[in-house]
This record gives sequence, structure tokens and C-alpha cells, in this order.
Amino acid sequence: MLEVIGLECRRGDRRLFSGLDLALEPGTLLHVRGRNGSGKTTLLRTLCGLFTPDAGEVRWRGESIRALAEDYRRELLYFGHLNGIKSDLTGIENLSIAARLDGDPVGIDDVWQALARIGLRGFEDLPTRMLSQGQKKRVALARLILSRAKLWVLDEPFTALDVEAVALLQGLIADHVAGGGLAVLTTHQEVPLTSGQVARLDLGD
Amino acid sequence: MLEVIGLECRRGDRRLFSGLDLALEPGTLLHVRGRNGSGKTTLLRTLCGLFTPDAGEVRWRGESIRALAEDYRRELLYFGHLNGIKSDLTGIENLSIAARLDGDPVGIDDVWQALARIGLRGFEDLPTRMLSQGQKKRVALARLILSRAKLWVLDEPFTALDVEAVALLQGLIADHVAGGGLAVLTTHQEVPLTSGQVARLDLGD
Amino acid sequence: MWAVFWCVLKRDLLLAMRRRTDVLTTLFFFMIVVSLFPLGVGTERQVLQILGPGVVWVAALLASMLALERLFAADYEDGTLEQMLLTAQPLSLLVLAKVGAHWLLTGLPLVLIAPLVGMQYHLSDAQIGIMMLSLLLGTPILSLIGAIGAALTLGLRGGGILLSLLILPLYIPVLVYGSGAIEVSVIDLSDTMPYLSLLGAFLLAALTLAPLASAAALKISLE
Amino acid sequence: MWAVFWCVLKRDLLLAMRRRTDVLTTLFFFMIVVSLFPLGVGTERQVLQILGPGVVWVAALLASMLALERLFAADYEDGTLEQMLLTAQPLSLLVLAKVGAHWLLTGLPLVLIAPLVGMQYHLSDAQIGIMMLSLLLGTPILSLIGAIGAALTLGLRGGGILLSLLILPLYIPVLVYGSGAIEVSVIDLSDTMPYLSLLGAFLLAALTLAPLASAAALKISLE
Amino acid sequence: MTLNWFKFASPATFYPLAGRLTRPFWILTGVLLVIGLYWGFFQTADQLGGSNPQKEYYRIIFIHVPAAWMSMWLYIVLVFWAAIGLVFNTRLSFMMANAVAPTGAVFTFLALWTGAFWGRPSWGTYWDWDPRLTSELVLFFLYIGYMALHSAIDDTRRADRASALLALVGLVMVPVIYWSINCPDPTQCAALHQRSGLGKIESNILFSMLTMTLAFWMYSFATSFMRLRSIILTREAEASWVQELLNREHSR
Amino acid sequence: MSDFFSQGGYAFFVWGAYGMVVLVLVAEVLQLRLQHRTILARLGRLARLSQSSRPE
Ligand code: HEM
Ligand SMILES: Nc1ncnc2c1ncn2[C@@H]1O[C@H](COP(=O)(O)OP(=O)(O)OP(=O)(O)O)[C@@H](O)[C@H]1O
Ligand SMILES: Nc1ncnc2c1ncn2[C@@H]1O[C@H](COP(=O)(O)OP(=O)(O)OP(=O)(O)O)[C@@H](O)[C@H]1O
Ligand SMILES: [Mg+2]
Ligand SMILES: [Mg+2]
Repeated sequence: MLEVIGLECRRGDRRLFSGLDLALEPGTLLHVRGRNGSGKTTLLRTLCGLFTPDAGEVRWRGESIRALAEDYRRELLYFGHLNGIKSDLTGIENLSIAARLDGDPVGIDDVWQALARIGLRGFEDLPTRMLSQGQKKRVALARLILSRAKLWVLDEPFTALDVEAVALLQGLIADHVAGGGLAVLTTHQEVPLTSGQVARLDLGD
Repeated sequence: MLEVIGLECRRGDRRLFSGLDLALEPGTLLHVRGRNGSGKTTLLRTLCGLFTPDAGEVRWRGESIRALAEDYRRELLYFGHLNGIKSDLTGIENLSIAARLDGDPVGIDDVWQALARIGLRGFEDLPTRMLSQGQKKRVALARLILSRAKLWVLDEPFTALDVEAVALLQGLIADHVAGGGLAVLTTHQEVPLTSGQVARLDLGD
Repeated sequence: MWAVFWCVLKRDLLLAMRRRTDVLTTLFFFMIVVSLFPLGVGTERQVLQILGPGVVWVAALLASMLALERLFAADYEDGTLEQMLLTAQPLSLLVLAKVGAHWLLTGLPLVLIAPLVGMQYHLSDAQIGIMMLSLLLGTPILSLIGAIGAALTLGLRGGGILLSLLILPLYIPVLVYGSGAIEVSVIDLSDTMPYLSLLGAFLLAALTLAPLASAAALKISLE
Repeated sequence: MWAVFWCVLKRDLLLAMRRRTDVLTTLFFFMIVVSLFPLGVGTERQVLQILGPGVVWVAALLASMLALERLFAADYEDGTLEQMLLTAQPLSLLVLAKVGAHWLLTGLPLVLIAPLVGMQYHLSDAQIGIMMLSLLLGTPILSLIGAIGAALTLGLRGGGILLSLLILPLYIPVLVYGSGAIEVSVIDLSDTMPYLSLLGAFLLAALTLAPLASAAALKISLE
Repeated sequence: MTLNWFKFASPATFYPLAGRLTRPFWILTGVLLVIGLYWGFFQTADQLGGSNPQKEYYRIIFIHVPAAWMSMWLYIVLVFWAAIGLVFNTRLSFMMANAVAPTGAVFTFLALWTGAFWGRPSWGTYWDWDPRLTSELVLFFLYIGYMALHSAIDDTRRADRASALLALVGLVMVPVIYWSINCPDPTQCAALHQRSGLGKIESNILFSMLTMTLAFWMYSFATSFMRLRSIILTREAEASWVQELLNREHSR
Repeated sequence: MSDFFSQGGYAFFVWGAYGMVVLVLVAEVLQLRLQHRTILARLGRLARLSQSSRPE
């Protein structure tokens, strides 16, 4: 479903990886590993179409993601190093705007429920500026609950989370994969990934 | 020699610690510990006089550091989260300027030797922009070799360093303390601190 | 599709309401620059009348440019811009919405405060009217063109002054026709028509082309 | 003590030599702003002659202000500023050295390029001379006062425009006497003396007081 | 990608090629310069008659006009390579654009300078806000902006693409700017800069002017190639062919 | 000869223009040569450095 063909990426004048081939079927979780600076983030951003590779291409359902453009992005959810939430808006506002932009038809009740599920009951309408680092991250992760995207691309989603939140997130990923979704993630922490079919990719020499 | 009396620090509306008392004699290493956000960095900056405490004071040789001002700073070396080196200057330039500002009478040969000792032979006259993260950190740490300050305040000095550099740095600290110096440091990593007399301070609840 | 446009527009207005000083700062900058000139040039009536249109327009140029520096910066720093690039909507539409909100917050206030400035420079009522009209047509162009520069310089050291180097020269046509309209309005109001319709044409061109260029620039800057 | 002053001065000049564009950008900003006015106001000789002094000074104000935004920013971001606060030297001396380097890199070029601008505005040779002299006395004052604002807004969002709000009003006396000197030089060169000596007095006052204020502001900003 | 043949012009093959081409271009430049200057100074009259009699200062034309033309031509070249780079994502074309820019800026500056030195004896002023002059100034700002943006971005790839986009935007805007300055009143256009067709220029002068234009053009080739070589070297520093080259240089 | 240099009294303008052209173009060429040489020298040093740090 997601194919990577002969991918080569450079950063500055350094080649991070080249000739990378991959093919992921629905119901797979890909765990990308590698040292700091080995190019994990670059690979994930390339998969999303945020970074243009120097050679090779990424295909979704057999078509190049460049050509698919918006049709691909509709099925994609990316979670990067930055949370992507506005600190002046409340959790509710952040999530409903994000859902509206993603084109997910989400009601205000769904948003409240998602926040409650992720463990933020009582903090829904505080500006996220007033939340702790981990709580901010939870607001951002509540998007996973609301999303109906087929492909999740998660860059170090476990950092700054406490044990309980890690377990919750793992559950979400497992459900997503079990339901025929695809997930690509990186993490430095040792987190047992207990979901269906797990593929591993090691970057760097 | 370094005394802390009834120190209280707040950040935002939150009290980080209060009623903190400490007294360090020459030849002591103080290891400050605590969770993220418990106020370690704040305490270290207060010790340097970079942060004004909300109550209490810091004394050096029995006098308040506010009153001593430049006389205190001459005996102090602070190493913070930021390296404090300019990426457009070479290692040599960075170190000689830093030494000149600190008022240490350091010759150019000393600087070359310090860089060689810290493991940067051959990289002395490259702009530090071209060095890797760990090498940049080494340039900054070479200041410890050149410095003749009595009190070292080191905030997480071990991050980004490889094993060999960690050992070297530990040796430097041990020598400093053994020679009657004082050192205050924080670190999240488990680094066995094998120097003379080690005091520990735990922040946070 | 337009639902998304409104969503982004409302979001940006909401954010601005949560931080009102940012909006006021542009306005004050404009006022200060405009008020500096009489101090530098002297306060004779005739001189000021000649100067007025040009000074107002140059000040508008500078104010709009300085405000633009922050157009995408906040969203870039907290990662929401990245998320916008990944929505299933054409990026240029989102850019257009952001520029729209930006103009409502920084351009429109300049138009509204123009009468005050006109009085400082002893302009006639007709001139003030034309001034407002020309600003109304011209400031959106400034925002649209400036958005390209803002997108290109996103997250750079010394971005502010670099931005001005890049886009101030591109503002020249707006400046020429904007201040030209006010100047000819002294003689005959109907003379201003060609100027204003040219500004209108520029605006239409900028509305169609600039969002595309800004979107491309954003994609480059976010790689 | 002066050894440290020279050390910081040389350091900043060295750094600027490693990144030459930053210096050029200020100069070009100045040139662009100066060139915008004739386009907005019209290109008649007489008008330009009246405008010249004011425009040059306002442009110098804006250029100096925008460049100041970066005066401490780079050192703040990489932590060298923090280290400077901890040296055994009075901070105000270091600030003075940094401001000195900054002026050599951004103020002096404006003084040197002033004849070009004077030509663009058809000023006479005597006027150009006075312009250079007044800029020579005035731009250091701008740098010194601006340093206070730059220290206060260090690391703030939207610092640029906030900075302008804080310091542009403080620039007014310099503007008034600077452009005043050029204006009266048309009539009689000796008339300019009071203006220039006032500027000189301001400069002395700024040299003694501003570094102290900036040093205090830096300490606050770095807490 | 069907157009992979762009990649044949890889930096590795182009580096030695540019090196070999530099010398011929220098020779051409020298020869043309000598011919053009000789003809300009010794085979043209000392005075020009006509409605606007010109004295010896008209000889500035032999550098002014070529410099002005080259400044515009090089901008078009720059945009061409920038556009190719943006569309086909080829590194070499961005390098070409980069190599051309400083030379273009130099010629723009020279056109401004020589124009000013002509304007003083001919119009009585170094500078006027004439459309051609002003838009040449804007072009200069664009060149500087292009280079400033490029050097402000540390990531070369982003720098290449961002400044390429800027160059494209500039290409769209320059005519608009020229036209707006030329017609500040939309109902009528007026320009101070004399505009006489090439045909009206005396043939000796024309010959000299065109020879000098060619000389400047050859000079642009030579300098661009030299600069291109430096750019290729810095950017490809890690490539094996550069390492081999360095070894060869070193052993020499 | 002096006729040639005086250019009919317009020496300042003619030679001012030509002089700047020569100055700028020569400066550009010199800068380019210098740049090329420094790059070669630096890269050479880097290459030798990485060889000496990786004894193979
Ligand atoms: C777009 C750039 C420019 C082009 C293409 C250009 C082209 C020309 C040409 C073809 C001529 C010869 C006119 C004739 O037939 O007599 C000329 C003359 C002249 N140019 Fe330019 N020029 C440019 C920019 C400038 C600039 C920037 C200046 C001044 C700073 C300038 C000043 C002059 C002067 C003073 C003359 C002599 C006019 C006369 O015969 O009275 N030009 N230019
Ligand atoms: N914007 C950039 N410009 C230039 N080089 C970059 C940029 N971002 C990253 N790099 C370089 O690219 C390489 C790979 O970076 P990347 O962020 O992909 O690594 P990573 O595997 O995600 O590392 P980490 O584990 O630290 O997140 C690094 O060497 C880095 O220095
Ligand atoms: N500039 C600031 N303004 C307001 N609050 C701050 C500021 N810096 C830190 N804080 C808050 O003060 C508290 C203590 O911060 P501090 O940096 O001292 O923690 P720390 O123990 O060093 O943490 P870490 O282990 O992450 O370095 C945190 O809750 C933080 O949110
Ligand atoms: Mg990463
Ligand atoms: Mg800390």
C-alpha cells in the first residue's frame, strides 16, 4: 500500500541514505531506528511529502504521492517533533480546528470525549500554555483518537509522556494497526510494540 | 566557603524551593538532583548571581555575592545548557577570547594544548560550525582546562559526550576538587562521581 | 473548501484577540513614523501637504512589512504550519486566509486611522477620502506580496531586515500609484480613476498569484 | 580594563567579517528606504531638496533600529552573552564595546554612503558635508539608545516591532537636531554650530549613561 | 522522471569541463576588449554633432551600455537556471544560477556607476529618478536580495530553492516596476533616458559598443565558470571524485 | 598623449567610469582565484585530516 522505491535523501552536503526500498501492507507497523542524526526524521518527513527526496519516490496505492497530493494527505496523519498546538488556544479549540482542517467531520462532543479519554478531563478549556509539557503532548495526541486517517506517521511520540500515557498511546496504535491501518514510528525509548505485524528498519551505518 | 541561606526561588507563580540552606567547604562536589522542572537550573543560576532569588542569599567567603560582584565572578566558572561558543569562530579563537574575558592570562600555546588534551587535535582552526555536536561541547569544556576559577558550576555537562569524553571530564572535575576547588553540578545520566567529598541535594517533592 | 478558509481566518482572528498588543503595535509604529517626518522636515503647511501622500504610503509600506515578519513565524515555531501543509486542502487557500486575517488586523486599522494622519498633514477632505480608498485597495496588495517574502525568510537569522531588502523594492508600483492617486486628487477627483482602477487590477493579480507563490515558498522553507 | 574592551570589539568585527551579508543588508535597507520617497512624493528637484535631510535621518533611524534587533540576539541565543555577564569585568564596558562594533558596522557605512544619497536628493556639497558630520555625531547616539531597547526586548516574540515602539520616540531629539543642522546649512554654515554641539553633548551623555542602562536591562532579560 | 538526461550534466563531469572552458573565454575576452577599446578610443570622432552634441564623455557608452545589457541578460540567465532547478530538481542548475548572480550584480553596479558618470556632464546631475535608472537600481537590489537570501540560509538546498523562487518573483515584478515608474501617471508615459534606436547610432560607435558587449559577455562566461568550479568543490566536498582530485593536487 | 588622457576636459568622468570598471572586474577575478585556492587548501587539509584520523 505504501511503497518506497530507491529513496535517497541528503541534508546539507551529506547523504543520509540511498537506495532505500520498502513496501508496507495494511495492518503493519514500521519501527524506524537509528542513532541521533541518522536521518529518521528526514525519512518520516519524506514519507509525508514534506521533504523532497534527491532520488527515488514514495507511492501510495501504487501512485506517486506527488501526483496524489491532497488525496494522499487526506489519508495521512503526521505527528512531528513539534506538537502543532497553539498555546493561546484551549485544548478544545485546538482539536476542533485541527479536525476541521483535516476534513474529519467531528462534533464538539467527540472532542470533549477524546480529551477525556486521553486523561485531560478538567483541563479542556484552559489555554494550553498553562498545561505541563506532558499534558500539552496529550492534547496533540488526542488527534489520533479523532483521526480517521489510514496512515499514521509518528516521530518520537512517546517522549515527555508518563507510563500511563505511554500505555494508552500504545493501545491506540495497536487498535489502529489491528483495524487495517498503517503506522510508521520512531522512538529512542525501549517501548514494547505489541501490535500486529511489526517491521523494523535500521538507518545509519 | 560557599554558603546558601534560606534561599527561595519562584518561577511564574510556582514556588520551586524555599528555605534552602547549604554550606560547602573547599574540596567538595555538590551533586544537585531532581525531576525535570524541579528547579535545578534555577538553583545553579542563582548560585552564579544570574537569577535573583525571592528570598535568602548566597555568600562567598562570608560575603554576599551581590556585594562582591566582580570579585566573585572572577573566581567563578559557569557552564550552562548553552555552550557559549560562537559557531563562526574557530576553537582557538573561541577559547582565547573566553580566556581574555575571564581575565585568565593564557597564552596561545596553552589554548592549543587545551584543545589537544580535550581530543580536538586537527580541528583547532575550523569554524566550530563545522564540528559535530559533541565536538562543539568539547570546545566549550576546554575552558575548564584553562580556567583558574575556584568554583565550577556545571549544568548537565555530560550530555552529548561520548564515553571517553565523559571519563576525561570526570578526571578534570576530580582534579579540581582534589586541588581544593569547589564544584556544583547537575546530571540526569548515571555518572559515577568518584571525586573527593560528594554532597547530594535533592530538589522537588 | 471555503469552510476551511473561514476556519483559518477565524482561528487567526481569535488568536489575535488573545494577544491584543501585537495588533496595536503595528498601528503605533505607523503613527510614529508618520509623526517623525514633520519633526525632520519642518512643519510648514505647504511642505507637509506635498509630503503627506508619500509619507503616508511609505509609512504604510514599512508598517506592513514589519508586521509581516510575524505572519507565519508563530505557526512555524509551534509546528501548526507543518500541520497545515499536511491538510487535504490546497495550501494556497490557507495562505490566503492567513493573509486575509493579517490584513484585517494590520492593514484595515491603517485605513481607518488615515483621516487622523491626513489632518496632521493638512490634507483636504477629498484627499483624505482618496487616501483611504487607495489604502483600502493598496494595503492588501502589500500583505499579499509581503507574504511571499515572509514565507521565504521563515525562521532565518536577521529575518526582519532581510525581508525588507527582499520585498520593499517589490512594493514600488503600489507606492507610485497609491501616492499618485492622492496627489492628483488635489486637482480633479475624476483624475484619480485610472490610478484606483490600476490598483484594483494589481490587487486582483496579486490575489490570484501571490498565494500560489507563498505556498510554494512555504513548502521550500519547511523542508 | 581597556584590553577587554578591545577584545570584545575585535571579536564582534571578526564575527561580522565572517558573515558579510548582515552588514550589507543594513546599508541596502537604508538605500532602499531613501529611494522609496522620491517615488512616493514625486521627483521634482525642489521638493527633493526640502525632503532630503528629513528622509535621510528617518531612514537612518529606521535602519539603525532594525539592525539593533540583532545586536545582542546572536550572543543571547548561543549563550555567549550569559558568559559575558559572568566575566570579572563591568558589563557596561562590554556593552559599550559591542555597541561600538555595531556602530562601526552599521552606523559608519551610513555616514560614508550619505554623499550618494545627497546626490539623489540634489543637495549641495556644503549640505552633504553637514549631513555627514551630523550623521557621524548622531548615529552613535542611535546605537547607544537603541541598545537599551534591544536589551529589554531580548528573546521576546515580535521583538522587532516592540523595539521600534520603545525606542523610536527616544530618537526624536537626535532626529530634530540632526535634520535641523542640514536644513540651516543652506542659509549659513556657521548656523549649524549650535545644532552640532548639541548633538555632541547628547553623544557624550549617551556614552556615559546608555551603557549602564543597557547593562541593567541585559541582567533583567537574562534572568 | 523522463528527463533524467539533465543529470548527465552532473557536477562531476562539469567541473573539469568548466575548467577547460575558462581559458578560451579569457582569451576571447582579452581580444575583444582590445579591439573594442582601440576602436572606441582611436577610430571614433572626438565630438558628436546632432541635436544633442556630445563631447568625449560619450566614450562611456562603450562600457555603460554593455554593462547595462549584461546586467539584464544575466538576470534572465539566472532566472532560467533557477527555474530549471525548481522544475527538474537538478543541483547543477542551481549552482549555475548561483555562479551567475555575483557577476550580474557587478555589471548592474557598473551600469549605475558609469551611467552616473555620464549623467553628470550630459544632464548635469549624477542621478535622476528616471525610470530606466530606477529600475536598474531595483534590479541591483534584486541581485543583492538573491545573494543575501541565499547566504542567510544555512541549508544549501533550501537556500537554492528559496532564492530561485525569489528570482522568479523578481522576473515577474521587474517589468511591472519599470512600467510603473515610467508611467507614474497611468494616462501618459514619459522617460528622461534618451531612447534612440540602434540604427541611429554612428556605425563606428556601434561596432565598438557591440564588441565591448561581446567582451563583457565572454567575461561573464569566464567568471561564472570559475565561480561554478568553486561552488561545485564546496558542495561536493564529500564526493569521491573530489577526494581523488585533491589527492592529485596534493601529490603535485 | 596628454590629449588622450585629458579626453577633451572630461578626464574625470571618462576615466572615473573606466577606472571603476577596471577596478571592479579585476577585483572580481582576484577574489575568484583566491576563493578557489582557499577552498582547495581547506578541502585538502580536511581530506588529509580524515585520512590521518582513520588509519587504514
Ligand atoms: C536599464 C539599464 C540601462 C540601459 C539599458 C541603458 C542604456 C543606455 C543606452 C542604450 C544609452 C545610449 C542612449 C543613446 O542612444 O544615446 C544610454 C545612455 C545613457 N545612460 Fe543609460 N542605460 C541604463 C541605465 C542607466 C543608468 C542606471 C544611468 C545613470 C545612473 C544611465 C545614464 C545614462 C546616461 C547619462 C546616458 C547618456 C544619455 C544621453 O545621451 O544624453 N543609464 N543608456
Ligand atoms: N534543516 C537541516 N538542514 C541541514 N541539515 C539538517 C537539517 N536537519 C537535519 N539535518 C542533518 O541531517 C541529519 C539527519 O537529521 P534527522 O533529523 O533526520 O536525524 P534523526 O535520525 O531524526 O535524529 P534524532 O534522533 O536526533 O531525531 C543530521 O546529521 C542533521 O545534522
Ligand atoms: N524563563 C522562565 N519563566 C518562567 N518559568 C520558567 C522559566 N524557566 C523555567 N521555568 C519554570 O521553572 C521550573 C523549573 O525550571 P528549571 O529549568 O529550573 O528546571 P530543571 O530542574 O533544570 O529541569 P531540567 O531537568 O529539565 O533541566 C519549571 O517548572 C519551568 O517550567
Ligand atoms: Mg528526529
Ligand atoms: Mg535544567
